[in-house]
Order: sequence, then structure tokens, then C-alpha cells
Amino acid sequence: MYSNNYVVVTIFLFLAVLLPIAALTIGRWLRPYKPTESKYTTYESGNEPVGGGQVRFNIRYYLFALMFVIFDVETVFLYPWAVAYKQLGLFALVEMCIFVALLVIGLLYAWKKKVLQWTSI
Amino acid sequence: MPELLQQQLTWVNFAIFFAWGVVLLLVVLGFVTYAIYFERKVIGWMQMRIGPNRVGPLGLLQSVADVFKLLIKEDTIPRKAERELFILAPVITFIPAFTVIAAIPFTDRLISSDLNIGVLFYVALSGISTIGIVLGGWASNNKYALLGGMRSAAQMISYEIPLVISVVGTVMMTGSMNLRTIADFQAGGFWHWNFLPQIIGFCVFVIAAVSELNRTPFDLPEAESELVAGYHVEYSGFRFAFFMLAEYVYVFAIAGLTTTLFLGGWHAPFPFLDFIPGIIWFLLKFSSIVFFLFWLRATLPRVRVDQLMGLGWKVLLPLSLVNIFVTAIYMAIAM
Amino acid sequence: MEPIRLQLSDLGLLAPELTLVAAAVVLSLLDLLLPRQASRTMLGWLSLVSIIISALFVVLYLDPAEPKQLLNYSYRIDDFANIMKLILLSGAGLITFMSIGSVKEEDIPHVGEYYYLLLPATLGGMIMASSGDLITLFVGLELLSITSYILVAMRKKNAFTNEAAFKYIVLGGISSAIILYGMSFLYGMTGSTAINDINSALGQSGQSLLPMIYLSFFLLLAGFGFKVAVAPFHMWAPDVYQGAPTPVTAFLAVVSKAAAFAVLFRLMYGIYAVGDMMSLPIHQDVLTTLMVVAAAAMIIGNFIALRQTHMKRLLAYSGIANTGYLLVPIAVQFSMTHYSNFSEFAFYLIAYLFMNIGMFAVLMIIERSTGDEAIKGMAGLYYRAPGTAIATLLLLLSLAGLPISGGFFGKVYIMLGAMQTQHYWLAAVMILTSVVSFYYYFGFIRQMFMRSEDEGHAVKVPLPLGITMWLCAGVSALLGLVPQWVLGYIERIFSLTQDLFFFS
Amino acid sequence: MQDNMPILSLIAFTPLIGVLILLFMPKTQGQWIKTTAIIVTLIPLILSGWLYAQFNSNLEGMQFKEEVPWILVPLNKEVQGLSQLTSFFFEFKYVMAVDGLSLPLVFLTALVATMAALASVYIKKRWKSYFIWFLLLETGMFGVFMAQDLFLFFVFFEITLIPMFFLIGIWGYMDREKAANKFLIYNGIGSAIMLIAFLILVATAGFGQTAGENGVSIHYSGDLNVITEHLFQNADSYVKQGDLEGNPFFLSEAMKWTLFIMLLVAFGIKLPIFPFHTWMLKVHTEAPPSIVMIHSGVLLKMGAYGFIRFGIMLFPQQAVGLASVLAILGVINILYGAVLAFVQKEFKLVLAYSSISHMGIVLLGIAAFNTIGFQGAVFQLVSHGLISALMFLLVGSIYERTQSTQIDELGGLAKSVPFISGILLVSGMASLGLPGLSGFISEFLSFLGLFETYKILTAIGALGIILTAVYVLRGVLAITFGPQKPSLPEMRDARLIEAIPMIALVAFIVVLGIYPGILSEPLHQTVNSFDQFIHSVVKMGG
Amino acid sequence: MGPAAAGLATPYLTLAAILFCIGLYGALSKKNAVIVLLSIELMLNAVNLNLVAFSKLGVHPGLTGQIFSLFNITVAAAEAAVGIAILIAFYRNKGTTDVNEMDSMKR
Repeated sequence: MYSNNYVVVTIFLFLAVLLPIAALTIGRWLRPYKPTESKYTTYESGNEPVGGGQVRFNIRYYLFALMFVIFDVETVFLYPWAVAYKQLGLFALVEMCIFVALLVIGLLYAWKKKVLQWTSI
Repeated sequence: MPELLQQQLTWVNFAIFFAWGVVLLLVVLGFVTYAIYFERKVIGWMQMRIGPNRVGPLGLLQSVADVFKLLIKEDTIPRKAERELFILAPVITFIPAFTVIAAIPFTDRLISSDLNIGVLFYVALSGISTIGIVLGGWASNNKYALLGGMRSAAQMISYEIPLVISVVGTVMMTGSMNLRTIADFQAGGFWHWNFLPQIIGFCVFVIAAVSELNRTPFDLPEAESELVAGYHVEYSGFRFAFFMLAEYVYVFAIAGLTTTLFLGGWHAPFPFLDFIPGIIWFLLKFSSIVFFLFWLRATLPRVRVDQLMGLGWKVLLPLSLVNIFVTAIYMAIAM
Repeated sequence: MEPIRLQLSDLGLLAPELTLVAAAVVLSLLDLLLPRQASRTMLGWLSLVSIIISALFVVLYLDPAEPKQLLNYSYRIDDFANIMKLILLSGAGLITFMSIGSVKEEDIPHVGEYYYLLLPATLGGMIMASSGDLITLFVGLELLSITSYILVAMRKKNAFTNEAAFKYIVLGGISSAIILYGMSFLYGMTGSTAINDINSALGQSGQSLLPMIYLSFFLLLAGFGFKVAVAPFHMWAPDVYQGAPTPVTAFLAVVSKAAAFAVLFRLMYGIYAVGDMMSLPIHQDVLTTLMVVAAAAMIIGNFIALRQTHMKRLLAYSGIANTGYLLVPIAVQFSMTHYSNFSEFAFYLIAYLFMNIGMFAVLMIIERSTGDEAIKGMAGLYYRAPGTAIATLLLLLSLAGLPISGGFFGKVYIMLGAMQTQHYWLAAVMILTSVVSFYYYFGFIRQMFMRSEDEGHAVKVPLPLGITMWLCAGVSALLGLVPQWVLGYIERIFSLTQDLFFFS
Repeated sequence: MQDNMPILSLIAFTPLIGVLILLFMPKTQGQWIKTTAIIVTLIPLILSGWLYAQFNSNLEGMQFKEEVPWILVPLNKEVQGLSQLTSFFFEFKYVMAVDGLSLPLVFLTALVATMAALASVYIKKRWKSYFIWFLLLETGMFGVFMAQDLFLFFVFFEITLIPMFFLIGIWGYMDREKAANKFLIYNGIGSAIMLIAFLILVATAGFGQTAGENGVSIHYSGDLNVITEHLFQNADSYVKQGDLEGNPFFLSEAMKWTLFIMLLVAFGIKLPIFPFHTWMLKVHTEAPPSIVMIHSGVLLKMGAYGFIRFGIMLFPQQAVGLASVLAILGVINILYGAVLAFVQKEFKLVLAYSSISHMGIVLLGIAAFNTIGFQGAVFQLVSHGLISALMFLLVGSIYERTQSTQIDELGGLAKSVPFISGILLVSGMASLGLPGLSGFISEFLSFLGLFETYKILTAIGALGIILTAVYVLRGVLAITFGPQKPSLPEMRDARLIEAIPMIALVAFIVVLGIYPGILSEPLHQTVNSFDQFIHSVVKMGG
Repeated sequence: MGPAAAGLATPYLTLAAILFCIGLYGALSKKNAVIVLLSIELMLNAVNLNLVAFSKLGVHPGLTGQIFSLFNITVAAAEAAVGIAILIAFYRNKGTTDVNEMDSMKR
């Protein structure tokens, strides 16, 4: 039964969920609880925290996320192709070349538009 | 184990699977404990220091003590933090780290599961950890944590691409995504191991893997000198421990994966050494990779963030793509 | 079974599409490598050249002895597709041409991108026209949609544009999802995504799956209804038309709509209205629904247009009404006495293409000279630029459906088809709403000829816009005078069973 | 001239050539433009006069026929392959011809157009575009009276719409835009209904098949001949299978009634018949006088002409069935128009209502369904065309001088402008039907025709004639005689260019009144054949 | 297989239908533009679930459905990317991501 494999995966998943729960529960029994006000302030190198913590961050992160999405999805197509490549033959290579070439142009575009260049933060 | 997986699911089988899972969990925890110990020790030696030596003989219980300390430490959640997400983040980071281990075959017989999409399983699940890290940074409601989390996420996703694509070459050669099949394919001497024909892929994979692990020289998310401690500034006690745990479990997983994908898994380097059990070979290769990671940490300085991103996108990604086409052309000619 | 594969020789059949792909790639690289200050006009010309080459390839494949197909009918090169492709390409070509030299940098910051994004959008439309498989169709559709979203968002500093683009992508995304949901049921019922397989499988086991067939039909209708902007699903059109840069609006109004119509035509007949499906009750219901939707589009489009003061919004509603007219030939089905659905459809689409692009060219001229997009901007145009006013008059006559113009003959021909199949009420709705449309089309004329006679404020007409406008006006008039040139050709090469139905 | 000369096309398209010439004239050359335009309108007038003379009154049916295929759309190649058809097409032909009914109207058009062009002296602005639209309108009007194909007829009918819109909208009085809109929408709806009816006819009765050398050829045609033939002579020979009711080419009785009513409404709006007349009042008051000359003189006649040509000739049975309704509608028109004309203070409105009243007489003549009635109707068309053209010419010249057309504000014009006042008197007399002028003949014939069938209605209708006398006299006399209003400025009498059209129109009115044979001769044969045709069909059906 | 197998797919189809409806509701009624985009993704994923369920448990099982869903994933990614890009441009101009603010063109 192939589904047994997923039973195993589920067991692993279950254990992975269980461990934190168990550990944190045990920790709660063991650890002290002595709250003071300063313990609950946000850490800012010892200064009084200024403003909110959720500051606006650089747009660059978003651009990287976009690039990631594009190339991650590319792999979705690369994998089945890779598995079947032996049976597909040379023409499949040509097709994949076209596919990858288009994506590489995207990469070049990003490169040229300085998306890949990290400026501070 | 393979036979059990073939059978109809019964309660007995289920109990065996469960027991196996628990055993593996303990093994992993043990690994993490002593990997940390060895890391400190090895780096100590390399830097002409002694390393931990106080708790227990040779300091063997140092990590145990650390864990225990974390366990009984007071746990604070900043008032401004998003409480639910804050609690959830380390858990989310840890879960996939452990779950992916289900896909790794230790020997021919000693496997947890025989997924026919093992590679994909690993890749898909390991991506989830990023979410935990971003979440942790965001939920802390702390500027350092947020920036650390974002930076970490950026790094992880940037290196995930070359990591994933560098594996494609291996998959092509084998024609399967089943990790056991891939390992089996490399039987018969180290010249059949994938790291030779896939040398580009191997290099890209290792570099990307190191970065995925947020380890030196790519440990920017935790850059103390820049961002205090990255995404887990606000974490303390066992919540913090889970971030660390996840990191070292990933070390385990990556080492196992590298062994399977590129270093022939449980196969001996020379056919005449086949009499030695596969698990020994596996552990040997596994350990050397872990050692390699420690070694790197002791040796290399941290890269700058712009170098980091540049390397990922401008070098590794094109290289991994080149690897695919080199492999494809080679295979087309060989066919 | 030997798996069906694309062969190297098949690439030749894809020449029109590949031309556009290659051009888009080359242009994007050129745009990247050109220095920042360099003028991008050259890219526009190159893009135009590639469209022309692609069109030449299509012409080369016109009227094949037997329709060609790739990958087990998932891609069809037949005359239906070829004619639609020619329409799409000429639309895209005209729009590119009129943009050259008249699209301002401050208006669209990335002119290069604008030019080469038009190519994949057109390509998406061409794929849609050629697709014989749901997956191919969907990929084409999304290629068109996503590039259109970007094109709409091109003026990124403009608040209206952003808003329009966001509305467009949200509603476009929803409609894509709805289409997909419908397709998933078609696939689930038949286990295939090829249109002819779906049709035959449904025909055999349709009786037991009737509720699901209806569900899939309504989902598809709603989804494509969004894409073509037909009446109950038209809400996005006015806002998006208003917010988008004018040439992009023209693109949406013509090329995008034509492509969606091509698919609608193929799907509605290919799946629901031929073969064994004709024996199921759904066959009739499908057509009735289409008729009701068409009538609703005509009524709503024309009546709401009466209240518009903004030119693009008005053209959006007029476009909705035209969608209704274009649906009529699809809805009235083929009968023993009526086979000319496609030529009716194609002819009106051609007429619509020219008159609308012409109108948008006029709009751009007005925009440039007055900066006003309200109808008031046209006031006294006749005294400021008599030539432009006369060309506009010709275009408006065509839009309103007055002789002698392509719009008029197109409508008459469509109505004649409705008469032949005895759908008198539909024809009546069509013509009566056309009369309603006189009011607002003549609103333009009133502005141009009867208001504000000061002649000081001269209108400068950039050459490409002027040429486009006159070309469109001329073709509109010519289509009315000698419609048989176009119609005859379509009728001569278009073969019902080979090019639309998949009996082969 | 040769026989094969396309005289009709020549008449119809000469104005179009004029348009081309005008396009290339600089717009500053006002005098030249005007002269050119008048010369251009003169050519069709001369040609149609020649046509009138050449017309053979003894022949039945159409003369001077020109036939050219225009839009010919072959049908799907697949369908041709499936059966033994050699060709399968839509066919709209360019067919122009005249018979006794259209001939006088063509001449009337040419005449009124020339007169109106002369009267265009009152137009103050933008000569060039004015005359371009004017000439385009003329082409449309000629086409309407000559076209023998439904599609072609419709095209010409619509062509008259657009220039009228501009002519009213640009050169009209204060409320011109509203008037133009009203004109457009009403007539648009009318022509829309007409188009539906026409298309149904093309799709059913227009279907025909002819056996050729290689097989059967099938076509849908808009040719009036073909449609008439299919409707009456051998309807079932075109339908092979026996089941007539289910056949798509067969017009059921109900369908025929629907079509007839549609045509009645469509042309009724143009005519105008009572409830659909409001647009026409607006146009009469707001349009420039020279355009009202054309509108009242010719365009209204298009409604009557279309109704006779298509409504009655294609659906005689229905028409005869509705004869009483038509008669009643006619009487309503007469009385309504007359009564309202009586109470108007604005002279243009008096004339507008009088037009409604007079067009009622046309309806009466038609409703009689005998030769006399028809003759009366056609006489009335021509005569009213001449009279109303003359009336509005006068209105134009009066307005030019006094800046007013309110009856109250005018008075005693006979003293200051005797010539104009005299002509106004004459036209008033013609309008109320003084014997010896054209109005008398037409009214007399119409009522005589109707009297044979509907005696009471005739009597009531005749009441309208008395009312007509009252309101016309009231209006005309109040303007010409009585004390001269002090507010009126100094005036000079008609200039030569005004006097020519006035005299010409009066001359035609008088000639028609004294020698009606000039019109009845070419009309005679046609009307007779119409009558025979209707009665034969009705007998066959009934 | 047969109707019995089709029955197996029913829970998945129901789930997909529920997800689709939630997505549609969210896309049409939510105030925050990001949630709107997310809802659209939810709709697309509901479709994927449908396709995969049909391809595994439907009346005519086959791989096509899974291939179709691969294409969907790709397209959804592209659409989300463009959507967020447009949203960012909007945010820069207006300083908000509230959908209710997008009414400047209604007249």
C-alpha cells in the first residue's frame, strides 16, 4: 500500500507537533514566573523603544519574493521534465531550452534593472 | 521496513511505524545535542581553544545542561508582540524540519518511508520553515527582529532556488525522484556517485545548503553585530530553543540529503568494501558533511549581505541552470 | 500507445506565434540594453514590423486544404483561428501604430515595455483563438489577461490608473477562477480537456450529469462574460477603460474582447451545441441563455451610456452594447436555412475593430490637445479641425449603425441571421437599442458641430494618429459600401464542419 | 439621348457630384458656393423634367430600370459542398426605376430642392457645409423614390436622416438641438421598425431558388420584384415540401398582419399619423425655412410613398382589412390638425398643423382603395408639397424682414410688401382648396374616392375642409391686412432671387389646378394597375 | 471505475466548493486589498483541489487534471505577483489598501 508512506509522514508530522507542545508544557511547569514591567518591553538595545516595531521595510524584499515565485514555479515544470527526460529525447531539450531561456531573460531583466543589487537594509 | 510499507495497514504495523518515528525523533534530538557539543569542541580545537569541558566528563553534558537551562528559564513574551503568532512561529519552523527526515533513506532497508517524490517532498516542506522565521520576526513587533526575519527570508528563498534546481540534474540522471532509487543508482564505487558527473550541481547544492541553514559564512540573519540576534531577539527559553533545534535538525536533514543525492547514500566507495554494512558508510559520509559544516564555520568570515544576494542570483542560479543543460546534452549524446 | 509529441516540423505551423515570441524577447533585450535616455520609438516600429510578419505568416496559412492540428487537437490551425488571428493582429498593429510618437513618456514611464508587452498579449489572444483544449485555452487566456493587467497599470503614478488596474486584476482574477471552476467540472465529467472529446463524452453520458453540465455552462458563461464584458458581468469595464492609458483601453476594447469572443464561440459550439449534445435539453437552454444575456447587454449598455459624460466610460458602455450585438450570431445557432453565423460575427467584429480603434485615435487626439477626457472636450471640433471632425463623423455613423458604414451592414447582416432563425424579438431588441444609441453617438456630433464655434484653439493631429483615424474611418465606410469583399472571402474559405466543429 | 443611359442614377447622383465639387471650394467664396449649389440642383430638375416627358404613360409597371448587383455574399463553402446547390447567396441589388407613382414625386423633389436652394439666401452662416448637407439630402430623397430594392430603399431613407439632423441642428432657430434630437430619435425608431419588417421580408419572402445549368441556385434577395412575386404569384412553388406552416419561408397570416402594422407605424411616423406627429411640429418651428420647405414638401411624402409602395402593395389584404381604420386615422388627422391649427398664434405652427391635416387627406385617399382615391392621394402629395414649400418660403422671407412669425406681431404686410403678401394670399387659397388651384383637385378626388366607400366618414372629414378655410383665412388675412403693427421695421419687397421661386411654385400650383391631366396622365395607368392588383389579391384571398 | 469511484471524490468536491465560495465571498466583500488577492488565490486553489480530486477519484481518472492544476499554480503565481505589484503602486499613491477607497471614478 503506497498510502502507508503517507501514514509514516503523518506520524512524523504528529510527532513534530507533539514535541513542541510537550516541551513547552513541561517548561511551563518547571520555569519560574516573575513578571516585571521592563521584562515585557520591546528590546531596543536598552533604549526606550521608539515607535512601532512593524516598520516599513525595503521594497527589495518584495522583489526578491517575486523572483522566488517565478523561479520556484519554474522548478515545478523542471521536475516532471527531469524525471521523464530519458524517455522524451532531444526535442524535449529544445523545448525546455526555450522555456528556460525565457526565464533567464526575466533574470537578465531583473539584473539589468538592478533588482538583484542589495542596497542597505 | 520496505516490506512493512507494502503491507496492508494494521494496528501492529501502525505501532511499528509510530515506534520508529519516536526512535528517530530521539535520535535526532540526540544528534542535535551532541552536534552542538562537537561543534563547539571542534571549533575550539581549530581555534586553539579547549571548548566546553566543565559539565560532565570532557564537557559531554554541556549541551544537556544548556537544554535544561533553557527549559527552566523564565519565558517572556513582549507586551507589544502578536501573542498567537509569536507562540506559533518557532513551532512552524520546527515542524517541517523534522517531517522532512521521513523522506531520507539511511540504508537499503532502513527507510522511514518510500515516497516516490522524495526530492519534491523535501523541497516542498523545507520551504515552509521560512514562513516560521518571517512570522517570528513579524510577531515580535521589534525592528531588529522584523529586519532579521525579512533578511533571513530573503536569503532562504534566494538560495532555495539554486538548491532546488541543482538537484534537477541528479533527478534527470536517475529518472526518478525517489531518494532510495537515486541512492541505488549510485551503487558500485565512488566513480558512480553523483558528485562527480554532477560536480557543478554538487557545488551549487552545498553552497546553497549552507546558506539555507543560515550557517557561516551565510549567517547574516543572526548577525549579532548588525541586528542584535536577528529574528529571535525577543525569544527566550524553550521557544528560542526550538529555533535552534530546527536549525540543527536541518543540518541533519541536509547532511542526509547530500549523502543520498550526491555521495551514493549507503554505498561503499569501492565494491570490495561492500562487506561493511551500509549504515556505517552512510554515517561516515553523513558525519563528514556535518564536520565540513563545522569546519567552514571555523574558517570563513561572514559575507556581506549584498555579496550574499549577488552570489545566489548571479552565480548559483545560472550555474545550476547550466548544470541542467550540460547534463541534458551529455545524456542526449550518451543515449 | 505512442505518446503524442510535438515534432520539430510542427514548429513551422506555429510561425505566427513564434514570431511574436521572438520579437517580444528581442525587444525586451533591446529595451534593456538601450541607454536610458535613448528614444524608444524604434521599439514601436520593430514591434509593428513583427506584428506584420506574424500576420503575413497567418495569411500564408489561410485556407489550408485541410485544417492542421498539433498535439491531438489541442492546438488547431484552421480558418476560424486564422481569421480571428488576423483580426487580433490587425487590431494590435493599428494600436501599436497609433501609439508610435503619440504616447508620451511622462504618461507611460516605460514606453519600451509598453510596446513589447502588447506582443505577448496579442499572442495570448492568438493562442486562445487556436486552442482546441481547455489547458491551451486557459494558458492563452491568462497570457492575455496578465499582460493586460500590466498594460492597464502602466501609468503607475496616476491614481486612477492604479485603481483601475487593481479592479481589473481582482475581477479578472475572479473571472479566471470561475472559468477554471467550470472547466474543472467539464474535466471531471469527461476525463478529458480536449473540446471535442468533452463534447462526445458529454453527449453519451450527458443525461445523468445534467446538473453538472448546467453548472459548468453557467460558470463558463459568467467567467467569459466578465472577459468580454457582457451585461450582467460588465461592471469592471467602465472603470478600467477610464483609468487605463488610452491605447491600452483600445486594446482592451478590441483585441482582448475579440479573443475572448473567439473562445466563447468555440466553446459554446464545441462543447454545448454540436453532436449528441443537440439532443439534450441543455442545448436549447444554452442558446436561450446566450440570447437573454445578449439582449441584456444591448439594453443595459445602451441605456446607461446615455448618462455618461466621460468619453472612455461612454465607449465602455457602447462596447458592452456591441458585445450584445456580437453575441447574437453565437446565440442563434445554425439551422437548415442559416449557416452564416461565423461570417456575421467576423464581419461585425472587423467593423467593430476599425470603428472603435478609430474612435480611440480620435480620443487620443482630443486628449492631447485639450487634456480633457469628457465629451465636452470635443466641443467645436469641426471648427478647430474639420478633417478630424469629418473622420469622427464617419466613425460615429458606423458605431451608431447608420448607412453607409460597416457597422450598419454588420448589424443588418446579424439581424438577418436572427430573422432566418426566427428570433424576431432578439433582432427587435437589437435595432431598437441601436436607435437609443443614436442619442449618445449623436451627442458627440452635437458637440463637434453645434457647440463653441471659436476657432482659436487649434488641434494638432500627430501623423500616426491621423493616419490611423482616417484609415479606420475609410475602412468603416468601405465595409458598408462593399461588404462582399470581406464577407465573400470569409464565406469562401470558412468551412463550418472543418473549421469550427471538430469532425475530422 | 440613348435608351441605355442611366438617367435615374444621373438624377440621383448629380447632387453628390456637387458635394465633391463643393468640398474643394474654399469656404470663403460664399457667392460662388451658392451659385454652384443652385446650378447643381438645376441639373436634376432639368433631367427629371426630361424624364417626365419621356415617361410612357401607357405602360404598366416600372420604367427606366437600372439594375446592378451590389452586395452579393456567397454562403459557406461547406454548405455548397453538402447539397447540389451551385450557389447560395445574399443579394442586395442596386435597382432604380420609376413608375407613375414615383415619377411625380421625383419631379417634385427636384423642383422643391431647387426652390429651397434658391430660398437658402436666408442662411447666414457656413455656406459650404450647408450646401454639402443640402445636396446629400437631395440625393437621399431621389434615391428613396427610385429604389426598387428593400435594402437600397432603406439605405437612402437613412441617408436623408443624417443631413437633416445637421441642417436642423446647425442652422435652425433657438431650440434647434432639441428639434434635431427629436427628429433623429423619432425617425430612428421609425426606420428601425421598418428595417425589422424589411429584414423579415428578405428572410422569408426574399428567399428564392432558380434552376441553373449545374444545379439549383438559392438566394435571399431584397429585390422588390422578387418579393412581390413570391408573396403573391406562386408562393408555394418556392416551398418544396407540403407543410407550409412550419416552413421558414412561409409568412403566416399573423406574421403578415404584424408586418403590415409595423410598416404602418414606421411610415406613419414619417407621414405623420396622429399620435406620432410631435417631432414634426418641433422641426417645422425650429428648422430654417428653406429646410422646412424640403421637409414639409418632400420628406413627409416619403412616408406616404413608402406606405403605398411597401405597406399596401405588399400586404393588400391586410390593408383593405384595415381600410376603415386608415380612413378613421385620416379623419382624425384632418380634424386634429385643423382644430389645433385654428388656435395657434405662431404662424409656423399653423402651417405645421395644417400639414398634419393635409396629410390626413392623403390617408383618406389611400383608404378609399379605388382609383379615384389613389389619384387624390397622389395629387394631394404633389400639391401639398408645392403649397407647403411655397408657404415656408414665404415664412422665411417674412421672418427675414420682421424677425417674427407670431401672427399677433404681424399685420398689414400688404401695404409694405405687396408682392409677398399677394403670393401668401394665393398660397393660402390653394391650401384651403380654391377651385382652379391644385389643392382643390386633390381634396376633391380624395373625398370623392372615399365617398364611394365610407360616406359618413367623408362627411366628417369634409368638416375639416371648412375648418381649413377658417384657419388659413384667419392666419393669412391677419398677416396681410389689418393695421400695420408699429413695431415692424421698414421693409422692402421681394428681391429677384426670392421672387423667382415664388413665381415658379405658384405657376406649378396653378397649372396643376387648371390642367390636372399633366399629373393624372402618367399616374393613370399605374393607379389602375394598383387597383386591379389589390382587388385581384383581395378576391383571391377573401 | 464508475459511480462508486465518483462518490469517493464527493468530500473533496464539497470541500472545494466551500473553499471556492469562501474565496468568492472574500474577494467580493473584504475591505483589505491583500485579503481580496488572497481570496482569489483561495478560489484558484479550490479549483486545483477539484481537478486533482477528479483526476484521482473521478469517473474518468487520468493525469490531465494534475497537469492542468500545475498550469493553474503557475498562472496563480503570476497573477498574485502582478496583483501585489499593482497594489503597491496604489498604496504609494493613496497610502491605503482599503478597497472601499477605490471609488474615485464613480460619477
